[in-house]
Amino acid sequence: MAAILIHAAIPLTIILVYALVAIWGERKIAGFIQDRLGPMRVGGWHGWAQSIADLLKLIQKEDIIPTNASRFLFKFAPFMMFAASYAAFAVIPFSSAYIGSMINIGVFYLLAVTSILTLSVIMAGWASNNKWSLLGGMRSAAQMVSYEVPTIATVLTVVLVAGSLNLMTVTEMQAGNDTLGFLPNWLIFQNPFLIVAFIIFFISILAESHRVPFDLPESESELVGGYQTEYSGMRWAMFMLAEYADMLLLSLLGATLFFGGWNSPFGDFMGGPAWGFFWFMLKGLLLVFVMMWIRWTLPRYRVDQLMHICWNILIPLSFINLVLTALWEVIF
Amino acid sequence: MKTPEEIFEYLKNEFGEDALTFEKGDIGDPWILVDAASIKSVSKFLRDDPGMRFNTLMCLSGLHYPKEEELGVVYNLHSTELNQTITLKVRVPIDEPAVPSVEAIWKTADWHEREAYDMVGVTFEGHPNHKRILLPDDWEGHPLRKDYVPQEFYRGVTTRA
Amino acid sequence: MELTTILFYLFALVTLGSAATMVFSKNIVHSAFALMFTLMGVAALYVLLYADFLAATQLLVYVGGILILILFGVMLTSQGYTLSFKTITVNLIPASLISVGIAALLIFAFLTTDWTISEVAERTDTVYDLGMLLMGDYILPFIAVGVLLLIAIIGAILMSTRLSAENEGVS
Amino acid sequence: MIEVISKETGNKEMVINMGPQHPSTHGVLRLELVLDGEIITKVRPHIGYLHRCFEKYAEQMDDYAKVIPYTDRMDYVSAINQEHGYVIALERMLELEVPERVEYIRVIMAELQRIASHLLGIGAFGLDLGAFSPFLYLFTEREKILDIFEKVTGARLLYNYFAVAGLMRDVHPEFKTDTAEFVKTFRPKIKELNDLLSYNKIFIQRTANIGVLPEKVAFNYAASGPVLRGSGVKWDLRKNDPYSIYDRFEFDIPVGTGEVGTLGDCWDRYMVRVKEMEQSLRIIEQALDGMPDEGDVMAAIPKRIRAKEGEIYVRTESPRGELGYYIVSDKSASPFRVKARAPSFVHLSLLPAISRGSLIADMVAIVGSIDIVLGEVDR
Repeated sequence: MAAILIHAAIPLTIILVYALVAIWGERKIAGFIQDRLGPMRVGGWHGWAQSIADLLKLIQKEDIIPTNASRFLFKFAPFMMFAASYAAFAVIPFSSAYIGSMINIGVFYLLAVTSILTLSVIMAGWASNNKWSLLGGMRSAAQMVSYEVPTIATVLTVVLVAGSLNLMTVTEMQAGNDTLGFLPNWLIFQNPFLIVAFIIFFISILAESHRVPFDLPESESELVGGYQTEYSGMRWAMFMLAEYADMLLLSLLGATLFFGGWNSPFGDFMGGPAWGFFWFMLKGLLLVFVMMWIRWTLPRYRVDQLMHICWNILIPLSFINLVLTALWEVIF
Repeated sequence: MKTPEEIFEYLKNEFGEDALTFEKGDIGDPWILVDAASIKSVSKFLRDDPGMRFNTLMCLSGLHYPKEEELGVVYNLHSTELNQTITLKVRVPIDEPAVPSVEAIWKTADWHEREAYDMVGVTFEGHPNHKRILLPDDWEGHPLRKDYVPQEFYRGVTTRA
Repeated sequence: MELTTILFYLFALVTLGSAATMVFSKNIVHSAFALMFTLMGVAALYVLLYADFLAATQLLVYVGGILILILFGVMLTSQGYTLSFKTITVNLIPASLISVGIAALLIFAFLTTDWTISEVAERTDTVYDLGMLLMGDYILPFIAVGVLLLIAIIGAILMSTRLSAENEGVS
Repeated sequence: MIEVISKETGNKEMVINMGPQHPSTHGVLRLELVLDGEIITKVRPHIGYLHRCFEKYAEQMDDYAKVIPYTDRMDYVSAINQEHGYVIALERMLELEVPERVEYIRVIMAELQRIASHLLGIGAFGLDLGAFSPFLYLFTEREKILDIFEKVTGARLLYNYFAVAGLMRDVHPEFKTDTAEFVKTFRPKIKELNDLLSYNKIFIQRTANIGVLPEKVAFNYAASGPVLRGSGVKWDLRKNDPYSIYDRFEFDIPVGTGEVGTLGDCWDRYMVRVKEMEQSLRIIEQALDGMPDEGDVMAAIPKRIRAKEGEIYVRTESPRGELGYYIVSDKSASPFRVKARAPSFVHLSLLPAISRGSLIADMVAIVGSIDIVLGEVDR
């Protein structure tokens, strides 16, 4: 029992600490990209305590539930959303010594659990009983369901090359350097089609985690706040937490599948479980940083353009890529 | 390019003396006072005639003349093709302030006429959406009349500061 | 009691409770969300039966796919955009007859079956075994189902494009 | 919450209120949208939430000059241009001579304000489409202009700087060098903006072929300024009906070209504004060269304004379009009637004509591209 609780607590701690850092980091990154400083006041050095102050503020806020809302679903949606992203962390191999649950269908489980996110978004949008929320919820559901297809197709490509659904096994086979000796033995360097797969995967996870240029569900200039419009205080904070957790989850998945997970980029140098954790988080956070960088650079797509990109470009491309990868594996 | 006097002469040939009067203040632009009944046909002529071609209605304002107990509507027209400008004016008695709408001729008149109705109370016949524009629909009175006294309460809220 | 047993009863309770909510709720969207809890509860029960692949498939296909379709269907019907989705009871007598019949059949089956409780060995390679079965013994049905689904997709695309083309012709 | 059944389609349509509290209606505009799915079938703009009785105030003042601070408050984004129009109207009415130096300073200030206003308009347009960073880059530049204004007038938003036939105070000695420095640093920023936003693929996809305003409709709705020029009409009051000393300067009138889509779409209107900023820089440079160093800017200001009976309609090119003042005088010390013909008011009325059949997301782009300021719409 205690062991299970500890197992469950480790990813939660990682998520919470990461969320505090990432929210502050996003604001700092936004600041630096926009020629300004970002938060500077709270806590002394570069406003490092800003997220903590924000959290305290959010806890104190009044919990407003609209009169005509569907009370139970309205209250439940944010927690379900967070639970879904949190549950998916169980199969992420954080280091060679730690993985929440060593199940054989790891990737499959992760994709299945994250598909619940879509439902919680619809739930929040519908339960608020607000037209903007409903429009946001429907948009977001359509978007997430659509972009799940290219995500799964690209993940399948990797699984095809790796030959295992277990993320730990996938990571372990990426250890060491490749035959040439200078590149790490990461999957992205093993097969040219996997580079294409990664690009598709990255675009899809941008859409799945509602980041610019695909942040239509909560695009503040059109739909006010999308499905979050009616939420305030801690429930809104849960949405934010879930969103940041989702970002990290998908980035870590990308790092595991394409960039060698907890493997050191320098072969055995700086290896071991502790360094493994460091490398893994570094890779994941780098992807998160790229997502933030994109957010503060690009405008956003319109909803029909978004669907066009998914169904007419990404999905055919990812399936063609899957077949080509399989051929490459057969030939070499 | 025609001067206002030339435009007046041109219009007089078309519509006769009765409907039109040429007026001028001590300073500023002269204007043509048009009979309220014929403002629509005059406007249509001004827009379509090859010698006039007034394709834009720059401004439409409502006025209140307390001494004469009349309301006025002023049309500032401009032709971008012939680069000429003219001011038309319509005056109607305050008890019966009906002016034909020119919305069908210049679409921009839509909102301007609503504003004139809202502010001085000229009613425009044939306007497709004849409602107040700036003030709430159930407001009393027309604020730009010189004798306007604001209502004390609006829906139970005092209008005093 | 063991943790597994506690979990089993917990999930069974969730499954049954939400199933009842689904049936008895007056609000059709509430029913749909209750169905979600039922499906998730069933998925959890699959996990307890060492059928992890089946559980994940249940989540991915039923919760992540079919249920969302149901919700879309419900919300896009002409019931309006607000909370006023209502269900009404129709065909009361035939429906109750059928359900009583099915219940009787199930109870009969339950009572007459000779239940033997055997210790199941913990399986870890479910995916491998499944893959072997699908690509080996059951390759023909597997391919046949795949072709069937492909035909269905193509048919759906054809129908929707023809419909939209007709609409454009009208407008 | 009203639900209507469309007579044509029989579909249930949704009525949704965009605003008056909405992030991208540029103030307190309320748009009543009738939606079929996400497609807009009808738009009804509702205004009046920012009505501050400018015209009534103007009639109640006991002096023509006391109206000037109120003109500032109409279009608070381009206050200088509003003052400019009003003082020109009074000068024409009173037939006053304006000193040379005053005219030059006015033109420089007005063009700086035009750039500042366009910077905000373009930035907010980008913001509506989700491009956050360009907004802040442009704001940095706008701050520099506001710094210049602050040094000259003492205020950053509402200046009350122009007086009838003069200025409230002379410019400080470094004015010329400050402005020249700004012009030098600002030019490369326009290129940066084009690289970052104007020719961004996503930006073009969001704005090209959206909200197309044909030339004929534009004239019928009396569109002016960048909105009219975006439809390809070479029409600028500074050239076509020159006021102040604009006939002395050499500059082009940028018009929409339909470069990336249909002529008169959102992108064209946007691009006209970007190009106009360059032209304003040219005017400022020429004005800085020609500006006389000596001259009392306050000498010609009349102590007391008494207009003869008459009326006048004077229009100037404000950043948003044709800003007209219709002033009627009845020999008293206060205007008998002042009507401000605000370009935003006119442009907002053409919104329903160009937004039918677009998506909600396009609505945001269209409202952004016509660049309204609600203070001016409601006055």
